[in-house]
Amino acid sequence: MAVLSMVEAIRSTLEAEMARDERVIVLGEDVGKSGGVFRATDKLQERFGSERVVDTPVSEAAIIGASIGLATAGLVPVPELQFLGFAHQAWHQIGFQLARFRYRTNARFTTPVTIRAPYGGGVRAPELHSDAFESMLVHSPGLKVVAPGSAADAKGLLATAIRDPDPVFYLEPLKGYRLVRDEVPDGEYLVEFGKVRVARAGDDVTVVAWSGMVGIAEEAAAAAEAEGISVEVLDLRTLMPLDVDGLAESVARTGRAVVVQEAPLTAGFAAEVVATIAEEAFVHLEAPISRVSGYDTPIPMPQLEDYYIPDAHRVLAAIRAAVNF
Amino acid sequence: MAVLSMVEAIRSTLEAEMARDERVIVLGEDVGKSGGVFRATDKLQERFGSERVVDTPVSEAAIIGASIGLATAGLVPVPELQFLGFAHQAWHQIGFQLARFRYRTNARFTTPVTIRAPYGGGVRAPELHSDAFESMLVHSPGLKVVAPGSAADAKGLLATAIRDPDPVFYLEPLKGYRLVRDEVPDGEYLVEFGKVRVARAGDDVTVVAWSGMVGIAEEAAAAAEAEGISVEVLDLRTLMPLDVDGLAESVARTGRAVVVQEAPLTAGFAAEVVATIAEEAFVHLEAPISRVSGYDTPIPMPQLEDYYIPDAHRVLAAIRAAVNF
Amino acid sequence: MELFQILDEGGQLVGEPPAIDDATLVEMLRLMLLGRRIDQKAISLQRRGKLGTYAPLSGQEAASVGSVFALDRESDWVVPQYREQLAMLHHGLPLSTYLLQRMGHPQGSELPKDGTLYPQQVALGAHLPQAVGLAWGLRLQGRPGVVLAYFGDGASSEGDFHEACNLAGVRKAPVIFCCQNNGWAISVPWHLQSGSPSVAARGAGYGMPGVRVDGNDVLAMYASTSEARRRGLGGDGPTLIEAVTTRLGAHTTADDPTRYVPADQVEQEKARDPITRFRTWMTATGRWDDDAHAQADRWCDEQIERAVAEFDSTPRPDPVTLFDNVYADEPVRLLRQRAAFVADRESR
Amino acid sequence: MELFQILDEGGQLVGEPPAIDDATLVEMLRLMLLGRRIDQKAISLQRRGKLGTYAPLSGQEAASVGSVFALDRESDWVVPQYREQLAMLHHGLPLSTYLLQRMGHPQGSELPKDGTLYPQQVALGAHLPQAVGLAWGLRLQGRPGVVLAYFGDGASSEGDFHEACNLAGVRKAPVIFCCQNNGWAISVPWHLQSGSPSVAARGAGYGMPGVRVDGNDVLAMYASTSEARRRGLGGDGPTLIEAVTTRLGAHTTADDPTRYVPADQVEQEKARDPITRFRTWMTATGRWDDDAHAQADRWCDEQIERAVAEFDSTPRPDPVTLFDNVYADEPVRLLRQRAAFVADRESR
Ligand SMILES: Cc1ncc(C[n+]2csc(CCOP(=O)(O)OP(=O)(O)O)c2C)c(N)n1
Ligand SMILES: Cc1ncc(C[n+]2csc(CCOP(=O)(O)OP(=O)(O)O)c2C)c(N)n1
Ligand SMILES: [Mg+2]
Ligand SMILES: [Mg+2]
Repeated sequence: MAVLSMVEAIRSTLEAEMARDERVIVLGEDVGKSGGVFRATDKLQERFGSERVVDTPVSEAAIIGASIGLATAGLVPVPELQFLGFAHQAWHQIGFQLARFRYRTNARFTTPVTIRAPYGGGVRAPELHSDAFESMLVHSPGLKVVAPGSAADAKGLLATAIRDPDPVFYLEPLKGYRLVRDEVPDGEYLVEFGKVRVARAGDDVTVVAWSGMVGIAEEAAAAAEAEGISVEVLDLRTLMPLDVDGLAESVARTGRAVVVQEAPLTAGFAAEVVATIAEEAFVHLEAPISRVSGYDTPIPMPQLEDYYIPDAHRVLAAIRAAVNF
Repeated sequence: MAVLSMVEAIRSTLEAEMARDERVIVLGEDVGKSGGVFRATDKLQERFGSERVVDTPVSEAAIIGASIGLATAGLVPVPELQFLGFAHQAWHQIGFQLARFRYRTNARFTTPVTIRAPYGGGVRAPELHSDAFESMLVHSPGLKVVAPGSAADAKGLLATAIRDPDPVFYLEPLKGYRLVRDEVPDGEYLVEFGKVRVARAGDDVTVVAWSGMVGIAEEAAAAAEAEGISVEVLDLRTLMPLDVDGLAESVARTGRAVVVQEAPLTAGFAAEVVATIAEEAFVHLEAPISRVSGYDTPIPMPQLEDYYIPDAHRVLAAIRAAVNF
Repeated sequence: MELFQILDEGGQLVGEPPAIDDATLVEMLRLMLLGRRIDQKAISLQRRGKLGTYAPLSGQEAASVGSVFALDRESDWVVPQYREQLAMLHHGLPLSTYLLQRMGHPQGSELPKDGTLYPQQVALGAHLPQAVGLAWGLRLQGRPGVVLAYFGDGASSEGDFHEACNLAGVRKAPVIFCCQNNGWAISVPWHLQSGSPSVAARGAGYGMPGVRVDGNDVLAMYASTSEARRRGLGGDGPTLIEAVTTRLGAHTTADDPTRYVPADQVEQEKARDPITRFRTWMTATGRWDDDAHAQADRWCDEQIERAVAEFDSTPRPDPVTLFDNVYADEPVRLLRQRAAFVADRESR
Repeated sequence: MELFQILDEGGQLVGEPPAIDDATLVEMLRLMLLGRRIDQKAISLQRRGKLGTYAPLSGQEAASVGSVFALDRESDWVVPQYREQLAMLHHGLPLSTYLLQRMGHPQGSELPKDGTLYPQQVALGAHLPQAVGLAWGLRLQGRPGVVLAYFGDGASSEGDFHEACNLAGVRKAPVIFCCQNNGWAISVPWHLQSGSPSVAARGAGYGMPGVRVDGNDVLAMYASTSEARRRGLGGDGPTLIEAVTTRLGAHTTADDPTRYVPADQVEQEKARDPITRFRTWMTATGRWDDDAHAQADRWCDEQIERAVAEFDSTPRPDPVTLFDNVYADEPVRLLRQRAAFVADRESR
């Protein structure tokens, strides 16, 4: 075990997977010579050469479209989108092409493509670099969506994603790249999709989070503890598949749930989590399920982003409201 | 009042708005000479000329991008996307450009663009022509999303959309184009955004639907009536703004809710409706809110689509389950 | 830009014909004839409600057949848009599967196992970056083969076209972009689609040759595709071929071209019929005669009869198969939806 | 393609200089000098944590200034990407607003009211279809004016570039596509971005002239932009100008170019400095001297001092303004979120 930052866990996992399977190739804007704008692909081109770690033109649709083609040629592409905000340019290739290639061809072709993209705010980046949105990815049948909240999971989920036969969208919390640091198992380490991680066990209320919001939830949970409220923090890890039973089991026990997301409120993925809990654990609910969320505005200019992104104070308020309902 | 089909209500409203305001222009693939693949723009080019009703190249991103530019030049563009399935090609221009132009420019520019697109299944169309997805549109701060379920609303909401200073995504139910026919007020007729329409009043359970699903909900409600269950059917009309109070008020009365959507289940807009009701009407709920929805697959090939799209049988089953909970 | 021709409208040689053996030339003409017959049959099936929307290929037979015959079916790939019935058949798709696809039967999505054929693509141009990736992937693995990607003039206005061409150029991917420029994107004529007189003129902007070919001249199509293939195999990267062709029928069975196609244009285009032209030359050079034609007719009858018989005898799909093939590794929630679906069907 | 030059690297005339009066020439050189100074100041502010990521413009002064000076500020529009500080300033943006933008202050999004300036665009190429719509809209309304849209070589690989150029060509929109080809998309050199030696070569595919201009030659930029403007105003539609220029610094303050820029290239590019070249010619022709230079320096000082003072004295934004400007007609739910936000802030 070594303590690694998230970006180092990602980088070293990419390296290990490329070493393990020569079909794995990395492509994207600035991933090669410069090693990625966040160094998530640092030194990979030096080790594996410029045919396996490829600097592409600035063409997001072609990066994903070509990844589909590369996959059908027998390779295992791991394209990077420099920021999730630029996935929109490739959206037709993601939502309707990559996600559906197997379906469209009655399984003649599978497309084991893992798209990596950083997302979320908190680092004072320019417009379109910090937007968080997951629900449209999840709402794309055929695609899996992964959003680790710890460095260990970053490793285990990335390795699982690359080896998964289905296409995976792998979300990396921009702010967590260097800030999130934890013990990462050495060597081969795979984390199964579709199982929540109990980031903190508790009895009074369940707080559901993923990616960059896990740390916020934990912070709020610690503060609640000090007030005598025992909080269970669930890290979803994978949004699709969603661990429906893991959610239901926890809320059945606690009777209360708070869902935290960074994205705008309306039609964000938190709505799905709420709807799922409301369906699966209705009889156990002792308070309304609440959402702590970004607002129905774009993430604002850097000087205001801290006011936008949910913080422990807001999560704690929701925890208190749930308990005092 | 005249009984009109939905497509005729749309066509005549476009004509009236173009006659009323010479800044209104229509652009898109095949909207001109041929009058649109569904004749929604029939004869408009004859009347208003080829500079105001413009056949464009097959370039969805440019159609929307240019509409932004046209709007900043002082025009009121009403672009058509031939099918919602091809909005993906323009997604970056819709979600991050059109929706945010006002925000990005501190209101120096507003972009009164109304995008029209048919969507939904039931007409045996080829792949990508029948997909229903609304949540990603709604999850785009700055955009309004409108989805009429009747010909009268098609008129009133389209006129409101075109006159609205904000960009509007106006969804037209493909199957309803000719099938949905009802009395449409003559002359000037505007329907306010953000107010549900009580398509049918009732007391035991609230069924929430929009666009093509309103008719299905009404059918199920009629069948439930025969079993002695009194169903209230709410037609949402506009998904953004969402009539939070209208929903809460109805469910507070009935204590039960069923939400119907055609889109895939997970992270569809129905999740938002459920989450909203769960937040706003928790104390009144006597049964879990349920969703009747498409499945987490693409809408299947035409021969199977009737099995995919929610029908009255499934909605009725959900109504019964809610009442018998 | 100049138009590359080998056979002129009258069926006279105006260039060097490519080296194709006689048997293959006969096969090519037969496949072109089959195309015309498939259109007739499919349109009649559609009118009787047995097929969904159908996109006829009439007028484009030479562009498809001339290009696809230049490939090696073992190692070269075909990546079609949606009007490439003939290229798909030649590349191994059973005609019955094609018809099932058009009737909206899930079995219509089958592709030849271990074949070198991509699925039909509904989204215009979306397959082009995929074709580039495929070609690039072959090259990365040292596998022989080129990728022939078809698309229309309409699709050439999509961003995907540009990104694909550019990526192919920089990666020297062995892909042949074959633009079937039939002059129409549904009702929109080429002059309202672009300010450029030619699609081929775009090649230069990607560092690849762009050639403008008479798409109704099957020999010119064969020759230019062969040349593009040689370049691809030789490591010289992609080629853009603009096949200047004609859509003799409607866009699809859902379309009414009399609303927008000028009547005189219909007449002009009939005069450019690719089959007449090829047949004239084949006859004049002694490779074809009435007997051969009668034989070809019978062959077409057989092909179509057999396909329609298979199509007719294919049972309706089992509804629950709508859940198949979405994931290789199906999420629990989807498994539950499948179970609920079965229960719902049984409750009726 | 040939490179259009009027002033060569050594500041010697190799073509006919455009008719620009002396006062304007002086203004142009001053603005170029200001650009270099803004970079220095902004980088130092960034290092001290007062600005966010900053994209320096050094090396591209001639390409921006030469082109934007060819416009009429009343009727012609500027649609920038994100490295067009100088064109934006010339088109009415206060320098302090620019700095506020870079510090992430919402006030940095203000644009001159009734001005003819578009906002900065972060998404590469996304503004190009917008520029086309704007130009087309001016034309539809019979308003005079052209639209000058800037973008980089990187952006030229985006689908939006293609769709925009094509639409402009077919609608004959009076837009000037000005590609600042500085040879880099962050760390990716042009030869890994495209197989084409030139962006300008793409013009032909859209039916518009494509010209390759020495972007470090302010006179050539002025002349070619003027010519493009004349075409646009005359109803002849768009022009594609490729300004072959140099990025003398890092991509942004977040970038470390030593990881990827070859050392000898840095030296070569310094020799192409657009300011040196212009100043040499201005001095040689008696339009500039040390005095003028000292005066210009003082003017730059003043501009920067005033802007930094305004910037420094701008209060931090009121948090609740994050809700502003999203909708003209705000949905109820958003109003409630605003209220909840205020309550939350007050609860702390
Ligand atoms: C991305 C996308 N946009 C729009 C459509 C709708 N559409 C179907 S065919 C067509 C015209 C295609 O013209 P072209 O590419 O020339 O092919 P042709 O039909 O002439 O063979 C359009 C606009 C589509 N299928 N995909
Ligand atoms: C659509 C999109 N994709 C990716 C990025 C990330 N990105 C920012 S700058 C840049 C390179 C741009 O190069 P170029 O267009 O040549 O402009 P330059 O920085 O050289 O002025 C990239 C890839 C972006 N901003 N937008
Ligand atoms: Mg065509
Ligand atoms: Mg550049």
